[in-house]
Amino acid sequence: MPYALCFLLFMIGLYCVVVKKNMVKIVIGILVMEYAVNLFLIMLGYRMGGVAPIVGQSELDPSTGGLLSSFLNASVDPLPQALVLTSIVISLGSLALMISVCVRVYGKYGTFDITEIRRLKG
Amino acid sequence: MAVFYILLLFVIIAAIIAVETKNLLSAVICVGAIGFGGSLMFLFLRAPDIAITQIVVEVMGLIILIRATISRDLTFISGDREFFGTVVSVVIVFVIFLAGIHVFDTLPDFGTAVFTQVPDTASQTYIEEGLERTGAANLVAAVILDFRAYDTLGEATVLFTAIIGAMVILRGKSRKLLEDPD
Amino acid sequence: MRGMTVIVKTVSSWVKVLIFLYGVYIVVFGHLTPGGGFAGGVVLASSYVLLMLAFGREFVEQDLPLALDSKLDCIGAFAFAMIAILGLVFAGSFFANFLYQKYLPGEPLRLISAGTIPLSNIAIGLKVGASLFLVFFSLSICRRGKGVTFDSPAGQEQE
Amino acid sequence: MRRVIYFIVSFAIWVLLTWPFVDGRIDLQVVVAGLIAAFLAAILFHEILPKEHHVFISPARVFWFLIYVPVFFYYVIKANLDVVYRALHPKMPIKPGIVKIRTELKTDSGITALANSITLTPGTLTVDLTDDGYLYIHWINVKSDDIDQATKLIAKRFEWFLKRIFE
Repeated sequence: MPYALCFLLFMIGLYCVVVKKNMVKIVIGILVMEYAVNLFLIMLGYRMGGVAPIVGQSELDPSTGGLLSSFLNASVDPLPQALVLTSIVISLGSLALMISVCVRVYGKYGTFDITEIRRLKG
Repeated sequence: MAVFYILLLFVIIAAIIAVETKNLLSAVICVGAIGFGGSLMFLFLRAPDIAITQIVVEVMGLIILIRATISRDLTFISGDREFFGTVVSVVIVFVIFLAGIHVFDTLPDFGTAVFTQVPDTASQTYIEEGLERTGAANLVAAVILDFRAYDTLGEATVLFTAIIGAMVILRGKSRKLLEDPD
Repeated sequence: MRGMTVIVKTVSSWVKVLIFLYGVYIVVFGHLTPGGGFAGGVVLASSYVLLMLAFGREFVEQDLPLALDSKLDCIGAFAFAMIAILGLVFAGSFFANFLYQKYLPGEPLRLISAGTIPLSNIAIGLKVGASLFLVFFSLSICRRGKGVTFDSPAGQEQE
Repeated sequence: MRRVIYFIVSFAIWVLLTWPFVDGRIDLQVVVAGLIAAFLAAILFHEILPKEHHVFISPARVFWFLIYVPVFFYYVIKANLDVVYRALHPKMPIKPGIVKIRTELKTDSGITALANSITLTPGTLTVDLTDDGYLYIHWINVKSDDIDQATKLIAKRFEWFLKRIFE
């Protein structure tokens, strides 16, 4: 069920990208798709009743110095979190790139409408 | 977990409003609602690293988006693209949605992590030996900067390229070129 | 761009130190608590963005010139690559955690632990913060309408 | 001198930030990292910070500040009850309007503290301020639109303390 809702979020973004005419709206659609994908990746690694993959003082076994088995059996997956962490920052960089394209197009044509831009080109 | 579902529905409603509203500034504010709601959801999914990063990145992204849309809102663009193309696109999106729903049947249920279903996965190794082999208590940092540092190097390169691209696009013709046209 | 009223200026000048120290805390404690170079770098950049929004662009140009900012960006990327190459030199493979494995193991859950991971965090934080501030700076230089020119002194240095 | 004061303030902020991590113990590594971070902050930002740094080294000003906090809370609670009374009264005895008041505070931090105190008190809200020491206040129940009278009613009670803290 949460997977389906997450997929619905992705589809809303895709609908926005393919249907809307406004350039900023298209950027917003791409942002929504990024959120949906990040959320889906994190959901894949979630365990019901899990703990965050950060070792604290209380998770260490005082006698041996190793990790307690309650942490090993309940920790959520750190791998998708690491991937998503890089992906979020990259999404900010690509957002800046897309917005600068929008700003330049607005400066040149005076509108965000992509159909107008296509008409003015030739 | 009820709070999680409420947040997910909130995010979906915010996404629909962000897509459908006419005013660009309202759409940008709804993007902010999606981002902060998503940050709270990451907190519920036991990913505090992602929650912190998401919340600060969201603030910066909102500033950039508002910079692009403020005082440019005079051009209301109403309507969609051509009618036939719109209908076809919506139908295709809907068909993809219906087809994609069935893919999730092959995944384990929500709350059962995928890596626990298979023996001997990389994630299990990271959890078991991360502290011992890298010394970092934050296992996400251990994965990001030790086990998979090549990812981070690539990320730094991509960020570098994106910023250079943005600066090149934003800078106009330089003074020299304007003064003596070639 | 003269900036905002006295209230905003005073409050943001007090708050800026808090934001900066919080960013440093997130970067330095990235291997122990939630956070790390990415989040901390964005917080560091946002402390300067707050200053720019409150005081105007010219004020920030004196405080952190654009040339210095792009140098910081390059230093961050270079430091991260150098840590990787030092791993190749000292431990035999690219990105090897040579400090933890050979020289300075440290105790777990203390600040000095995990070898090169805190150093990489600092390099990543420097790089992310400087480049995000750089793109924000260029977006604020870009004027509305057509004819985008970098006619500020810092912009000319860039060219 | 300024830098030393900012250094100490930054280090105090650092101690507050790392308090959950060190859990009340004194960790030498954390302290050294804090010294470096506070040094960086003091070097980088000494020109940006407000000029009212002498507040931190004068015991009298700190004393007046400690007095000011409970007094301010007393006024906030009193104004809260007043607003609750006006909201729950069946006739709604409100008379909203914007009045102009004059302040005698000169320093930036003083004016900021006054404006924020007025805003935090329910019923009054700082709308704008001019360069020559006038503030525009939105008041839920305008008792007088004369400048002196309004100043006496709204600002004097805070100004008396703030002058001893910041001026």
